[in-house]
Amino acid sequence: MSSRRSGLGRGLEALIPTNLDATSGLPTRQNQANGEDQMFGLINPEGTVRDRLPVTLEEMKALYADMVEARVYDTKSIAMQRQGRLATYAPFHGQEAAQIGAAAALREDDWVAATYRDAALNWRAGYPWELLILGRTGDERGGQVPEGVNILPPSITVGGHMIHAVGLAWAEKLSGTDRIALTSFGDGATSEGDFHEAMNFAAVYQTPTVFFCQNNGYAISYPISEQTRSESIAIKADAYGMPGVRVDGNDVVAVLVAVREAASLARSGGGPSLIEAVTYRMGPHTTADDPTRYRDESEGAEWEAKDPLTRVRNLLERQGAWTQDWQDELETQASETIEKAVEWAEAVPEPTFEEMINRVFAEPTPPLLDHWEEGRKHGV
Amino acid sequence: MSSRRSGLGRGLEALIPTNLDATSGLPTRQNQANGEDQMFGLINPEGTVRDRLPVTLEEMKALYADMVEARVYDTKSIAMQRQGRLATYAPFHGQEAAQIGAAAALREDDWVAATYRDAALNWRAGYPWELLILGRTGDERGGQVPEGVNILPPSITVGGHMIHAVGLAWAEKLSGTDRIALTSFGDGATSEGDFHEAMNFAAVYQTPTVFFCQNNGYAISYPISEQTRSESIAIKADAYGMPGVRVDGNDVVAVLVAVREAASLARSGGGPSLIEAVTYRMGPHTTADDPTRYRDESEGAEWEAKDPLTRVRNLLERQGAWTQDWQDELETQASETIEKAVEWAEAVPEPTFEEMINRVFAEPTPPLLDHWEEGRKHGV
Amino acid sequence: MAELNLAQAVNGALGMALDNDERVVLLGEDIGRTGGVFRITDGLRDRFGENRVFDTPVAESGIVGAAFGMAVAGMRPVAEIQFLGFSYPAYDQVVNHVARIRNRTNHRFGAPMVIRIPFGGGIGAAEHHSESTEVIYAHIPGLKVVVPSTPRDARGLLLAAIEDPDPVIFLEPIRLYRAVKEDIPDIYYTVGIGPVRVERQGEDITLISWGAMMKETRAAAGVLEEDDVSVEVIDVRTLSPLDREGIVASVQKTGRAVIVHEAPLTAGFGAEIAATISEQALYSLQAPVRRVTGWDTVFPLKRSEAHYLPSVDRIVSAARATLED
Amino acid sequence: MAELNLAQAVNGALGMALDNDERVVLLGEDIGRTGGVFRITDGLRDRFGENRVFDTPVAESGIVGAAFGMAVAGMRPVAEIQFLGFSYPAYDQVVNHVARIRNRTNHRFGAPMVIRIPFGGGIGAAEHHSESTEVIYAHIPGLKVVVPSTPRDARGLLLAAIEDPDPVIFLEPIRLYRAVKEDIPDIYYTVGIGPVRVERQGEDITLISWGAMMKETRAAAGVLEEDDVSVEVIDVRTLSPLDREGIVASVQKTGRAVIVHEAPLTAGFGAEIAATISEQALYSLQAPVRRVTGWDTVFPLKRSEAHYLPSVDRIVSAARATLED
Ligand SMILES: Cc1ncc(C[n+]2csc(CCOP(=O)(O)OP(=O)(O)O)c2C)c(N)n1
Ligand SMILES: Cc1ncc(C[n+]2csc(CCOP(=O)(O)OP(=O)(O)O)c2C)c(N)n1
Ligand SMILES: [Mg+2]
Ligand SMILES: [Mg+2]
Repeated sequence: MSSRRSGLGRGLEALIPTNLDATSGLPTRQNQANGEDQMFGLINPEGTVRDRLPVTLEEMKALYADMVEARVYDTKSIAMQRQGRLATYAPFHGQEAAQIGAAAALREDDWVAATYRDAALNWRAGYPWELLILGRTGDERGGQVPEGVNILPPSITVGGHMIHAVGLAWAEKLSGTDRIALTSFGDGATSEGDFHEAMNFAAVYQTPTVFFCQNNGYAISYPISEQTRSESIAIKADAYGMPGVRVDGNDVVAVLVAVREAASLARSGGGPSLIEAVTYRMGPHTTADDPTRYRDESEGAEWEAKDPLTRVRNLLERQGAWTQDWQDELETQASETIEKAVEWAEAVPEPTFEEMINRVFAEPTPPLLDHWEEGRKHGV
Repeated sequence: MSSRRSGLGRGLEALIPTNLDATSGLPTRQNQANGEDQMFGLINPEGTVRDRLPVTLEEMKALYADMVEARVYDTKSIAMQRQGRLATYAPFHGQEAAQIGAAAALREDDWVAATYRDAALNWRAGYPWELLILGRTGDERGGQVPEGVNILPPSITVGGHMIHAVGLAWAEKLSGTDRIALTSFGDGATSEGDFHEAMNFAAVYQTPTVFFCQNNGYAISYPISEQTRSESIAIKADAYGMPGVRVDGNDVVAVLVAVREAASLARSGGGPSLIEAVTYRMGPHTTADDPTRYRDESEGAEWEAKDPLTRVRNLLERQGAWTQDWQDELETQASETIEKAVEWAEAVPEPTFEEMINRVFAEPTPPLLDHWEEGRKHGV
Repeated sequence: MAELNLAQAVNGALGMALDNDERVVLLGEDIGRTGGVFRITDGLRDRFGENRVFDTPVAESGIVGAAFGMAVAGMRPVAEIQFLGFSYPAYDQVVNHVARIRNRTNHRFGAPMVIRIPFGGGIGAAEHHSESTEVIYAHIPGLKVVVPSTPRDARGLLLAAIEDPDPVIFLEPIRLYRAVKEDIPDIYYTVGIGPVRVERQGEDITLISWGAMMKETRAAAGVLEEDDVSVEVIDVRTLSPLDREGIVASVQKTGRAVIVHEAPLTAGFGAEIAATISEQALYSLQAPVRRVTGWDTVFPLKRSEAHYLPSVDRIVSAARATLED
Repeated sequence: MAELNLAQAVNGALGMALDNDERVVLLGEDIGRTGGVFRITDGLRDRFGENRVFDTPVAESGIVGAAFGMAVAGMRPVAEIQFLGFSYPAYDQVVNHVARIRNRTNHRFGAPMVIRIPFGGGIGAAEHHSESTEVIYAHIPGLKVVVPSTPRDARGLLLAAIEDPDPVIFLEPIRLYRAVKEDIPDIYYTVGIGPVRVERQGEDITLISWGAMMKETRAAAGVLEEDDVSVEVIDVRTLSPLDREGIVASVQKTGRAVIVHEAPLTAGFGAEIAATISEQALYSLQAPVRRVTGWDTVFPLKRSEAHYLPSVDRIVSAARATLED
């Protein structure tokens, strides 16, 4: 299985950009307005840079390659869903920078609790494509990550999983490790009561938790402008006395820097923080959704201009580090990787009745053994 | 029944104190620190005034009289609980100014959803002592407020009732009335997820709801300093894009002014706001609690010096408007009122099995009628 | 008359209720602009406006709690929760407040509201999207729990639920939304909450079910009739208040009963029906009352769904065993 | 041996677990400084420190969700919810996450945690403080539900629950916390989760109950024995997984059964037991299985409590009717 966890985010000699807060190391936030100017960003949509980038060219290329691979996965998944090979799929097109940037900031053994839309994030953090795909065929075994990978299966409930990352981090803190937990969630999830309780617990017990919100503009059909009247999602951190920052979620380096700083703050005993990555869901909510019912196509066109891959590609090209050949190679390789993963998942034998009975408890209880008997009688 | 809803808070010619915000009319809040200096207050603990008071002397005396009556109720309730005549009782000693001030700011037909500790608030808003006492004997009929009184029975669950005040206010808004809803709750309740959802819904739909938090320092044994790391409770309003103010909860006029402004903002279509009244629970959490297990008695002594009644008494005395005779008269009258209310409640016939069966639905369903039959057979 | 499926019947009922009573408002996640994930509220926001049909934040406790407040203030809110598995965050509001306000205020206030919730499996959905935990509501005093299985009942029971002075949990079987069409009166009518519906009369055995499993139950009855077994089929329709009389009368006649539901066996609502039969019809019983149900396992994902869902075959076998006992 | 009441037995068990296994931590509202509203955790924070025994914000979903995360990370959290009626805000966490993580990850992760919850009425408490909604947990696959009624069982079952690799809902009968003392071994021991306890052997009728109602059930058995009825009394102790064999064996012997519980009748856990008996012991039954339960009403406040709670008299009458049938 191709779990990808390369060097980025570790041992990196950070060239801290100028607009980071001196105390927390986190990007500063201005409270005044909701405009994009108030967001922390390093790479402009056109691919020019606002500041010195704290990554090497090689690292930049690796981030780009990961985003390409993720996009290939996304495109293929939609196609496979149409062919009936995958259950409903939630595309992340447009959110590649947020997801790859965040995951790249983590350490191999950190905990991750993310959502149904976070395939790229989970993959980059160590969740094999194979198992993500297996899960999407409707198979619980997709949730059985390899030993050593500390990632929970994609959360289907909205909101419930954030507090898990608080408990996970709390356990690590009590056990004296320096492992942290990152939870990724959408703008919509911030409306749930569980968001509030998770943020509060994390702050109260100063657990090493990074709250990573991908504000992609919508909770299914409900726009962020209606979900809340707060100036931003980042500002909600104030209600818990924790740092909160807004970052350009389509800027992979800005996300990487912000999450890395949040992670190192957490790792060093500085407690939790909230990062709002402002991005856009280019596709439908899921393959079952029709976005034309609730949003204008012009919106998508606007965001197309801020595409997270294109800007890095432009940047690399300007540095002579991008060629069409390389692009083709990346795409071909990614396609092969994903296709192999799909083949692997599809070759997994059908799950059995016995397995279903056996995985409720560590040991099946007498009522389950009765079921097993009865089911067998009926050839289940 | 002696429902008290006198003139205060209505038709009052407000002498707006200088530290009110020009736009919202609400007291301003400085975000910097948690100190009392950042609180809105008008009457100092010693009874001197910081600003011109927007109440007449007569109104001041009425507020004082109400606080005295409330305190008499509280004292008597504790005694009655000791005698086994009331179920567990949650004293509000120390919080009289917050409760009387808030209720005095409401209009007779406004909705109120408050807690087990809010007897004074509920009473001042129109909930007869008789029914409050009947409820505390363990009788559902105590929740049956008279027609025209729009007050829900004291909430026993912590947190769940705030959103009710959002729904109530929302209904009024949709119906085109200018009725508002006030919900009163404790510091502890702000930790519940339901607080978050209530605040967010109120802001999103701009419902005419006043969130009135009595921060009395404790959720049972858990001090506010540990419940949250936010600078204050008032600041949490920012997370919802609504005004939030901190007010000296032991200053009855400051509370009155703040709630009145919040109410009129709501009434005029300006949406919800949050008021944090900083106060102290002088007594135990309930008659079953032993506060010496979790707090130092010196704390109580400090707050004794800020007693909400004493400061008004001193103020009135300085104006020649308080005499020991008047005090005695107030106390005697209040005692009589409460005693009569107790007699009334105790004279209410025992509730019957039939009533219990009959109040589950508007009409008892067949299963309930079966129960009724069966219960009667066994002499229930 | 009009030929409608269950989804259309519900959509029509909601439109009629909004038309009929200005106190009726709808609220829920994505019910406005998109007409809900199952398009059950399709077109209603356009027709009745933003002040009657509300999209809400993703906050189930908030939806139910706000609807409750509206109901207490005299409105008739109809809330939608997207799936039964997402109703749990609102469980506290439902049990501790919605179900109790009448009791708590001795009739001074009530909560005339409906919570519509799609439920059940069989469409290969993601986790939490296939729950059949109806019993967690049916057990709670102060709630009515209604589960239509036909377009006709869906419309009539929903309108009755909206008219009801007390709160109703209205469970809509996802698998049946668009499964069959039925000719129903395209007008405002109600079907009484409470009585079971005897869908088919018979003498030898009673098959009892509700919701989506009515489909397999009917099919099983068909198979059995081919063998000249005379089958009575009961659609319970209302779990609470339970029409014990209707069920007992049938079993007193047939002497044999099989109960079918999709929820796990243990403490599923079938237990209540079996217990009722054995309490009130023991002497008529010629065989043990069998339950054909989901297993005591988590409802599985798509690839294992067939292992979980009670099949026509399992129902037929149970009925045959019951007939032979 | 030591003479302990149920509260002390639990307190001792928690102390032993904290001593025995450093992965054990306690968390809940007011459990630290005050030792909890029932003083069940009294002295434990002083003894084991602030990093083993945590006071928490008033946020039940947060308590359970955080405990869940800790359990997944390898700890053995024991969470306290103050009253069963306040567990509903955490219902989503319990059902959708705690009960499912093993299934969701095919054993890769589990949630070895205990949620301790005082439950039941009879002490004239305020609203929501007297619930007996055990069935909402017993119905959920992936949870074990344990209800001790004696100090000996309380200690042994709690220690077994803490050792269990899967989540356990541990319901403590409030009314029995300090009702009786029992001589129990003052050491670390476990009582297996699952088997019912036959508390008294008899031939004529089986009385089946759990939790606080064991008190009235025992008393009723005493009354009946005075009339020379030989009564078998079963304390179910574990609702899930249910020991069907133990119950059926007893009823096969006696031919008669009365089930007693405090929860409302409809879809209470008694229904499962009655259904099981009528499925598996029908031919031994000499009379209908009766249930003596709370009514389908909201649990009332103090002054009406006596109208609600099943009395010794009601149990005795039901048993006599069953014996006469
Ligand atoms: C508790 C719960 N309620 C409702 C749903 C249905 N639902 C699935 S995704 C979604 C919107 C979530 O929006 P957001 O958090 O912004 O994430 P995004 O889908 O945009 O990534 C909703 C309401 C759910 N899965 N869980
Ligand atoms: C949902 C819920 N959880 C727990 C409790 C138990 N409980 C009763 S009062 C209380 C503390 C509430 O503190 P706060 O909100 O500050 O109000 P105060 O008692 O100080 O007025 C708790 C935890 C409850 N009643 N409801
Ligand atoms: Mg979103
Ligand atoms: Mg408090």
